[in-house]
Amino acid sequence: MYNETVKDHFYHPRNAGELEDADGIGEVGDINCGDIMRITLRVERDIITAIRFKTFGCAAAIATSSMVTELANGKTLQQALRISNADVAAALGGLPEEKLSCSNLAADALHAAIRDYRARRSP
Amino acid sequence: MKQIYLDHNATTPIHPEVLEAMLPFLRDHFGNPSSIHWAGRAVAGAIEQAREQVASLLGCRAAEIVFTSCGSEGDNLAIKGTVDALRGQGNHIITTEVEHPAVLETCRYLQERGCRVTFLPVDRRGALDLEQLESAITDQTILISVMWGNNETGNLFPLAEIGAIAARHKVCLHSDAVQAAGKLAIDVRAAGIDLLVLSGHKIGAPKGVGAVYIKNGTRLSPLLHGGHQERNRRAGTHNVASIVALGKACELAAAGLATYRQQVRRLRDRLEDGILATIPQVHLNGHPDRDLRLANTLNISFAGIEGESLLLNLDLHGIAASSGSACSSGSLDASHVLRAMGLESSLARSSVRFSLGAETTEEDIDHVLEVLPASVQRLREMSPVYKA
Amino acid sequence: MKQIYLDHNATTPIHPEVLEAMLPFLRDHFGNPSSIHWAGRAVAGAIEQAREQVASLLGCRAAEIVFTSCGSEGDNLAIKGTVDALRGQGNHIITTEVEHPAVLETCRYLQERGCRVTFLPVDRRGALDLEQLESAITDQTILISVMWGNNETGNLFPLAEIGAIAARHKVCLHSDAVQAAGKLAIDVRAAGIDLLVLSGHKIGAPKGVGAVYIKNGTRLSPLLHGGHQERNRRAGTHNVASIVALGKACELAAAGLATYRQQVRRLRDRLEDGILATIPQVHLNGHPDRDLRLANTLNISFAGIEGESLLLNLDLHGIAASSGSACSSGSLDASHVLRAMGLESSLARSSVRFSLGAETTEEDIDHVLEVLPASVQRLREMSPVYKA
Ligand SMILES: Cc1ncc(COP(=O)(O)O)c(C=O)c1O
Ligand SMILES: Cc1ncc(COP(=O)(O)O)c(C=O)c1O
Ligand code: FES
Ligand code: FES
Repeated sequence: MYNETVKDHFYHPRNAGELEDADGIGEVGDINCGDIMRITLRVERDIITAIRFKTFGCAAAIATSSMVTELANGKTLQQALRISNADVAAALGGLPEEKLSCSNLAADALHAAIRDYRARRSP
Repeated sequence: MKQIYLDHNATTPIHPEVLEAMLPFLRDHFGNPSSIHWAGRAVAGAIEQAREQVASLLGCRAAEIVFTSCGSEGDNLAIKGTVDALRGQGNHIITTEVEHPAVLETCRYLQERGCRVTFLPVDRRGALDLEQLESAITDQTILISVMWGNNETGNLFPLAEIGAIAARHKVCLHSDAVQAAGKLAIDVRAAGIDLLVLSGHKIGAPKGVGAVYIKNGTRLSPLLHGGHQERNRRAGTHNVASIVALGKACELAAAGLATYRQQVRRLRDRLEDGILATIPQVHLNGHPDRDLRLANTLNISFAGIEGESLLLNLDLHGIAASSGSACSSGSLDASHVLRAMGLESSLARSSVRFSLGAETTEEDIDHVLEVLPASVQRLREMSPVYKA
Repeated sequence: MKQIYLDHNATTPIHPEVLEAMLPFLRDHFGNPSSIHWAGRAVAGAIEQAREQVASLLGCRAAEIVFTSCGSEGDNLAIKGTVDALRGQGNHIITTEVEHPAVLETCRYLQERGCRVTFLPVDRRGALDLEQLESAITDQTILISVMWGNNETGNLFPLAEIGAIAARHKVCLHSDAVQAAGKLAIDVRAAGIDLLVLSGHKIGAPKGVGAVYIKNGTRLSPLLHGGHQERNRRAGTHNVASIVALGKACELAAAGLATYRQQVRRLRDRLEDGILATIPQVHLNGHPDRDLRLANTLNISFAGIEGESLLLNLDLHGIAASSGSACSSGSLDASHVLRAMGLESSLARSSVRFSLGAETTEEDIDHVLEVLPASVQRLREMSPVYKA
């Protein structure tokens, strides 16, 4: 049901974990009704220099988490904000129809982390 | 890599003797048992022999067995057939919140069409309150439908006690025994059951065949109208080879019941004990009294990780298990069974079911116990909610 | 003694290539296609391939195919499913007096439950009056159900013309194509059909599997409620091996259609001509224009003798044929199809159906032509009603 790219990102997730003293933290989802994803990132001169994810969810959710961190790493915040959920699914070579909703968290969590970073910087 | 199949509640491999019994009916004896010529005669007897074999597993008479195409058809037939036949008499059904979708969705459909349905709750262990069941009965009640063994947790329901209640109130009693038949001793007569459903592919017969016990005298409308097959209770040309296979599987199950139970019970307990001893923060789903569960089933939640992701991790190691019932994978909701048992949604979504079979070995179990802790650990490290 | 099987409309032997295609799914690939692990994945693709194969026989898209357990289930699903889904819209069904029991009995059941059903008559040839059909349509009409090829006489109905009528009045059109599919070219789209039913065991697949074409957008309630299989249109664990077999049989039928038709047509005509030339007082049942009958079917009445006794006489010579449809043997009534065609009851009860298959040979036919006259003669000599 999952293609090789999805499986690769699930079995060998990139950037899994959590950054100590992150510059931005984004958490989306609700454990009671669905999946949870937390993204932590470090930013230097508007560029994402380090990024980690933690995800409670199915294989599709973990693979999309992994992929979104790859897509965002090294990008400017402006570029990262333009990454959509659809971009993540596309970068994975597509997801099964019934799993498309699982990918919805990934970009949302990334954007939430960037917003958190900006909020901290402009008190 | 060695493949370890621990998803027997989803489906089982065909037993070699069953395959051997059915092959001649795929290769040579192709006749339609309704035909009177040589080709029909060569198969008509085989159908009746299979009927005897199924009947003898259940403790009923052959004439009380109707062949169907699967467990789902059996459940639909039993429930819709009763509602249709007794429509002058009442329109209330009592069932439970933890039934298989074949029962639940059928009841929901009938509800939309004007039936009143009581879905009985269960407690945290998954057990029913029989007093509550009895007090739900009204003079409009025409059917009680309670499964024998739950496909997800393995929980067993006290059908004999429920049978006594149904008899006291003269209400028809249906039991979905798809998971129980062939795994424990069933005596439909002693239990006071009117309608009982089983499915071949859970007990070593192929997919696409099942049977319904219809107690002599039970009023039931057919679900499939048409030809005179099955004494007008189920139209459609007989699936001869698969019916022969189902008969053989029932015969084998009856003969091997004691050994099977002892064997899977020992291995299931080994797996259960092993997981509880080596992995922290796990939660057993189902009745804590192991005698009140199917001997082959273990359902367990691993806090902090989602069931499917653990499944795929196990799959990488050749281990096939399941999260929730096979029927609802592809759906994103937490298991309705575990939710009905009051399990928090996150734990419900962290559940994995291991269901053993006759061919499961001690090495299989030990291999799972070796692989599982690391898989759980790996996923917990990625989890935003797991706290060690 | 050589066995000659001329009862292919009752059921067919499994094609060797079909058996070969399905065996791996009985032996090794036993998984439940709903499972996400290796065992499930090994079979899920096979189901979808079979769906393509069936779709390509019918000229539709794979997503429009739903697998069932037999032709009877398909007919029940199509008719009851339409009546349930469109219950707010009307309650009138139009069908014919010569349908298979799977359609007729379903309509009669619905009639008892409040539907209005028009059973269109046929003429002595078995043909419908399409003007009568069109004028039977009212604003309450929700379904027209006309079979493609009649199982007893082989008569073909002009589905494309009926499709045009149905489209003109925006009424859903169902066709029982159990006897037609795989025997002649079917293009559901060109014919304007919404629901079409076929059954595996009539075309070299095993018994107990079938398919329904459900045109995209057609409103239809499920007959079997339960799991999410077949995109919620038919619950029940997939009968994997038989579905694979059905797909293969459809593929073979599509590829061999022209050869098959030519071959059985030539032999059927040889049989028909031979009987008419050598046996007096016989009556052809069905359309005199042979192009308007299934190429493999011959139904003929032998004045003065009862069909079953002739059948058993032929059986003695290894020849398997049938009187009326296999479904109603065991019942003592004359064929409802022949009665609807206005055949006198005695002639209706004197009918025998020969239905040929791809493996029928010229020697088979010649053997029948050798044996038949004497058998008929012998029985006529015992007959109190036969006058030479
Ligand atoms: C025209 C027709 N419709 C329906 C059926 C029923 O098919 P099945 O026997 O697969 O249920 C048959 C065969 O018996 C048939 O000939
Ligand atoms: C308890 C229970 N009931 C009914 C069914 C349905 O059986 P089948 O898949 O043969 O339709 C199943 C299996 O999926 C089951 O576990
Ligand atoms: S993240 Fe929950 S099902 Fe995919
Ligand atoms: S005499 Fe026996 S069926 Fe007619």
